[in-house]
Amino acid sequence: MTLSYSPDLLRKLFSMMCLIRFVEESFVEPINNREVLCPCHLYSGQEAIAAGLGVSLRSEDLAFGTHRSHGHYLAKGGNIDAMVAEIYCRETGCSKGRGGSMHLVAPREGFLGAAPIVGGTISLALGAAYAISVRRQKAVALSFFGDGATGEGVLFETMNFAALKKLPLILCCENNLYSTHMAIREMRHKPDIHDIAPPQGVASRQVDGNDVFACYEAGKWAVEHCKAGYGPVFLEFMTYRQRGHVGPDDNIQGTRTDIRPAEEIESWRKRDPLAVFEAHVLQNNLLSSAEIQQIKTETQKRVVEAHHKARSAPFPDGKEVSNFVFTN
Amino acid sequence: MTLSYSPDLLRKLFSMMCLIRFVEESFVEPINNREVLCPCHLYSGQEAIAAGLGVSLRSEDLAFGTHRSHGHYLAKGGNIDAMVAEIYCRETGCSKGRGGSMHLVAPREGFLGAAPIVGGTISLALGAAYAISVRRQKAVALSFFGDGATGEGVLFETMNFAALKKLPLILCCENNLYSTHMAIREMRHKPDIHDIAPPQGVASRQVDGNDVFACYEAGKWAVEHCKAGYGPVFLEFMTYRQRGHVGPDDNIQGTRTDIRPAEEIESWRKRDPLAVFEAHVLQNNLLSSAEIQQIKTETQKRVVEAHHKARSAPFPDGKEVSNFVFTN
Amino acid sequence: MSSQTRTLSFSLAINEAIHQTMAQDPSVVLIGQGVKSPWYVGNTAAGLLERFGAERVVDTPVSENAMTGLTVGAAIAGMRPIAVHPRMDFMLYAFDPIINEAANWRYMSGGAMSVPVVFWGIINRGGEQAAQHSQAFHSLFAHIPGLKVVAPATPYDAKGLMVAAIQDNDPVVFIDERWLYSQVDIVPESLYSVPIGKAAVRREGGDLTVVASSYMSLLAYQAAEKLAENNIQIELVDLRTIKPWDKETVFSSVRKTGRLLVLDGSWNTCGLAGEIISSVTENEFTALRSAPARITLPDCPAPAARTLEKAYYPDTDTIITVARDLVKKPK
Amino acid sequence: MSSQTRTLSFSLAINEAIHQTMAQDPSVVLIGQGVKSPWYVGNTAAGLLERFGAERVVDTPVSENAMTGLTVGAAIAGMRPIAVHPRMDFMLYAFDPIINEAANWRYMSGGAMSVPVVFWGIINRGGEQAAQHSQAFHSLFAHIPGLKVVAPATPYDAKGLMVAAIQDNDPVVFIDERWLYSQVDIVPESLYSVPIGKAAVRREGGDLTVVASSYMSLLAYQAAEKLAENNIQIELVDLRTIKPWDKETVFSSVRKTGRLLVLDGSWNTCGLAGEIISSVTENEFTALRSAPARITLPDCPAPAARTLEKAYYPDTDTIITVARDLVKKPK
Ligand SMILES: Cc1ncc(C[n+]2csc(CCOP(=O)(O)OP(=O)(O)O)c2C)c(N)n1
Ligand SMILES: Cc1ncc(C[n+]2csc(CCOP(=O)(O)OP(=O)(O)O)c2C)c(N)n1
Ligand SMILES: [Mg+2]
Ligand SMILES: [Mg+2]
Repeated sequence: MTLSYSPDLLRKLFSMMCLIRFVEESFVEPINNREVLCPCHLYSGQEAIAAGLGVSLRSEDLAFGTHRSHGHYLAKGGNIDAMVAEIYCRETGCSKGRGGSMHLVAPREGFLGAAPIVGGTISLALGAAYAISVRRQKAVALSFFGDGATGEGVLFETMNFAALKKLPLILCCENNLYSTHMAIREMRHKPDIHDIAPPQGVASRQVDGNDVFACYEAGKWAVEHCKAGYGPVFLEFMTYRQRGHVGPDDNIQGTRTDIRPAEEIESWRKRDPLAVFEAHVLQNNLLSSAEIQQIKTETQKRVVEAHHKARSAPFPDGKEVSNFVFTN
Repeated sequence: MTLSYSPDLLRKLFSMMCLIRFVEESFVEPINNREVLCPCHLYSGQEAIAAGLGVSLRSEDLAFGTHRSHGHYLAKGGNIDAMVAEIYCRETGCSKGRGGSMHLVAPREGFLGAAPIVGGTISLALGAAYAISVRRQKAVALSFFGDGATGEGVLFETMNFAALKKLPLILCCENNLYSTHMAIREMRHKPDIHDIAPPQGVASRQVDGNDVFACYEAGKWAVEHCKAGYGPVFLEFMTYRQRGHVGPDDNIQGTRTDIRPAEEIESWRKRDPLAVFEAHVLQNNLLSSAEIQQIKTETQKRVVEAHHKARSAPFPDGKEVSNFVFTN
Repeated sequence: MSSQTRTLSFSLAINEAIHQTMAQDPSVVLIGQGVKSPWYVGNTAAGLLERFGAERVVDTPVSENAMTGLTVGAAIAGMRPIAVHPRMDFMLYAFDPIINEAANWRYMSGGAMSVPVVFWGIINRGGEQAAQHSQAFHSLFAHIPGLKVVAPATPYDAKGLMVAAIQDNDPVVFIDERWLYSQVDIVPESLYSVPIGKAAVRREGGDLTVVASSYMSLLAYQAAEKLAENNIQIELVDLRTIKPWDKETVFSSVRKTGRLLVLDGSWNTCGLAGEIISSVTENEFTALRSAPARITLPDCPAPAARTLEKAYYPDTDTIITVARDLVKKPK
Repeated sequence: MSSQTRTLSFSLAINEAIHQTMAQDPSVVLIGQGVKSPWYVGNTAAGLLERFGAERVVDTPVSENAMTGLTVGAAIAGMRPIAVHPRMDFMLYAFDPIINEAANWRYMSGGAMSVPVVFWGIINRGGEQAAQHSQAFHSLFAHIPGLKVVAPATPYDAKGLMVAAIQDNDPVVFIDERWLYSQVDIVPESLYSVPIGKAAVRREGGDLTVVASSYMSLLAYQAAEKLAENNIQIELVDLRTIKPWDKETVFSSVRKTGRLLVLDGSWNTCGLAGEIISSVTENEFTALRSAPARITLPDCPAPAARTLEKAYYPDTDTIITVARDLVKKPK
């Protein structure tokens, strides 16, 4: 099946996965040396989802993210410099240093914002879907959230209403099996989630979230489904985060406080979405190793550049702390 | 099947249905002549549910109700005089006139309270189920709510947690097809509800809520299921209210503003739970018409008496308005 | 009937504000429980569904959290939604979208996004409805940065402030009290707005400044009329906007009268009345001739029984008694 | 080490309160997010799960509404649950069970039922966490009848007020600030409680009454020490209980000093600081020699950038500057 993908698409998918991964990893050091203070929830390991969905989206499609949205922002077309500067909390950041890592926004690209209240942006995406529908636009709204957010009742309220009104809403549930320190088995009576959607009238699929092709296909289907007027879609992406819940890892001062079993971490690392992609395209001669290397080199350069720019940008002026509360 | 029910059980079921019906109907006049002011949501038409469940419950079983809980209170063993006085907002009422019709309570009988915030008492019943479980009691908790409450996310949160911890919680959803002025079709993508429960790990059944025997069987099963430690149960009772959403009818000043189709009202009236029961027991010689008449007469007397007592009881003293905010 | 003399009830004034703004701007939508009901939100929604259709006038499931969040998201996406709650009490389910999301969204995005949403909460109390169907939460909303709060007392302001709330680019909580719905007054037929943040002096007087809003302004006006018969001249400041409230108008009145009574239709502790007394004291200490006072609800949930309701809600007599006392105090 | 000299950190003092009350009373349970986590609620829950088991120490799904409602229902059913929220910001999802249900339940039942629940909300701010992870809502809770609100400033009070909150028969909101967690002080090993509703005079002085609570009391104390070096003697009243706050202690201090500065770690409008200034002015008008003042957060959401945080949160310098100004004003 993957043989039918154009080289252009393959490059797009891989470039985006690389961009996300390299940016995330580039923050490990600045976080550890406390140059970056704001809480960073790294997306490493989940890149295939954002990258796979992203290629089917246009700027009219409207997305909302969470605490872990670096990848969503980039895949939706957000500018990397503005994001990196925001994580450094500089005046040049996409949110002018008022938001930090958890509040990325790219209005022109249709990334309407991200926020860390679990479940809090799901209904906002519902509102975007409603706006799209009232305005008769051919577009979709996307809500990114994690398995943890399925604990919040607002998700069920949202599904019901989206189904009732057949709104073009894609609910992207990234099931990385953990919500902070809680394994999904401690949060739900069973570890998968996708079957909560049909009783609320929402079409649903479970997807391998570490396979960018599967994510791409799911996204394409969902967008078509919504644009055809069939109503909302729920996508459960099975995946795993490679870093800590917040910051590079969950271990406190040398002690091992990450509660995830080492073997589990290891087994998922073997399914690293970038490595899986690379092996696949090389084996099937879809991209050359030179092409791959080139993408990596260029991407890495872009990331380094963004850090340079951010570091040399000013912090917001304390005297302007009360700006931006109201528009007028 | 009904042949196996003891005459005692039959009398209990019928007496309770009569009591509820007669009390409800006894308020039509006091409401219309504005002697009773507090909002009364009458239970006429739904009696089989409370009565059918009630016989399987004991005072250790803990229930929470809603705005429409006269029937729940009585079926759980609440004292009729205290209820009628409360609806008249007298000092002798079960809530000392502070609560009115929507806030009935009978602590000793295990009716821990009722309140009109839709969905608001579902999680309270979860808490009662949790308390029962921690205390290792052989008992169940019950939450009564309507189809409208399935719009509230807290129901889904509650189901998930109850299933996760296998708590003895019976979720009694009385689907009377309307939530105030909204038909269920305008509120949900489909009109029945029971299939929302299994994906949250909750055993579920749909029940004919106008057939007191079906309600009785469902209640018995649910109580056994919970007491056996199998976890929570969701019961969807299909039923219909014969009166208005609030007050005797939904028609404003002579105009017909009840939005329910006249034929629908009529077709459900033919399935009146008391009439259905009567016809059945008479036809099958399970109770004699003399017995039935006697129950009716006694019940009617009891209701009239309760009104007399309530009407002669004092209103609360305005000087004591701030009593009962805190225990100490 | 000329536009200068056309009268309208408070509730129909709101209705007209919505009709006119919806006709003018296709991004205005009304979403909430009861908008298609003949009895739920009074007649404030009359004719809207028929005129603008079910896509823009949306009666909703009982899902306050998601439905309010929907209006916030739609506002971020460029609409101007009105989220109506037929009782304020139900808004407690929706405090996350109102406070965490709407109130903070613009600031958190460094001004990149605005949230032009109206949260319309109706205070619907009395009639022995008891504690969960009687609450007034304007002071809670006023505490939250990023929210504006308006609370009209007259049909004119009801229309004008609803228009202003809809046209404002930030989240505005519009609070109306059903006890005002049958008030009738002159309301221009044209589309006009009342500026957010400006109080109105309803009555001039030199003896005592009374500050009130919403239904309490009506009671205060009635009390002032009676007091005038006894030669006590009240200066009545009707706030109209609760946040940001019009400090200059209140301060200058206190500078004139030297005395202050604040009325508020909700609870005492950390409520609006205390806020105003505190601000006046901080800023106009030397102008104050005697201790200011406030009349509010007692710190007690709303009761059911009519006898208790009578004791619970302040009325004109309460105001008259306290005002008389205050002006008696030596300057 | 004798019990009179044993020291403990603020967070471990809370932990000890829960250990001891749970050991004493099987109806006490702890429910909320993070109680089994090594990092979530500091070390306030250390050892509880191991000691009392997963039935009484319940880490929960991310379902604030139902989980808080569960504690309310369990309290009505006779338990004494503690509902912990690792950040207050998350409590906005749970305002229905807290306000509509818990705060009203006893009143609505005419005293038939009590609701002995503790709503424990942790203020966890700073560190560029921005607007949704920095909020302090004690003034919102203080506005609601039927809720008591405590906010300790010292390890001793943290333990004693947690014990009191658990033992109280009504809903108590227990608010602690993580900025206090590493404070260490003498804390008796025995099970004791600090009475709800009683303030503590942390420092006597004749020049200015400073009223504060929680982390602001700590800052105020530090500021007072420095001011003493310049011969300005602050009388510092640490409220400990925010509702019902100890009017008598505050009033009598103001009667002594004639001047009042109120500090509060949350927003200005309709906040606790205004409430105190208003009450003092109403009741002790003649004792006040000059205009009272308050120091609070500006009416602005919390920012991320460290430079903005520095401007946003008051510090000892802010207090010293304002206090100096106040005592200079002519009596
Ligand atoms: C309302 C709310 N409750 C709790 C939290 C604390 N919290 C932050 S992230 C998180 C876990 C989210 O897990 P999940 O949704 O699976 O996303 P992931 O972190 O795995 O990407 C929690 C509980 C929060 N931010 N908001
Ligand atoms: C949170 C909340 N939202 C809205 C309402 C207004 N309301 C009162 S009863 C009701 C309908 C409830 O319908 P249902 O749950 O089916 O119960 P029924 O009245 O049919 O018995 C509504 C929406 C409310 N009381 N609480
Ligand atoms: Mg997760
Ligand atoms: Mg119904």
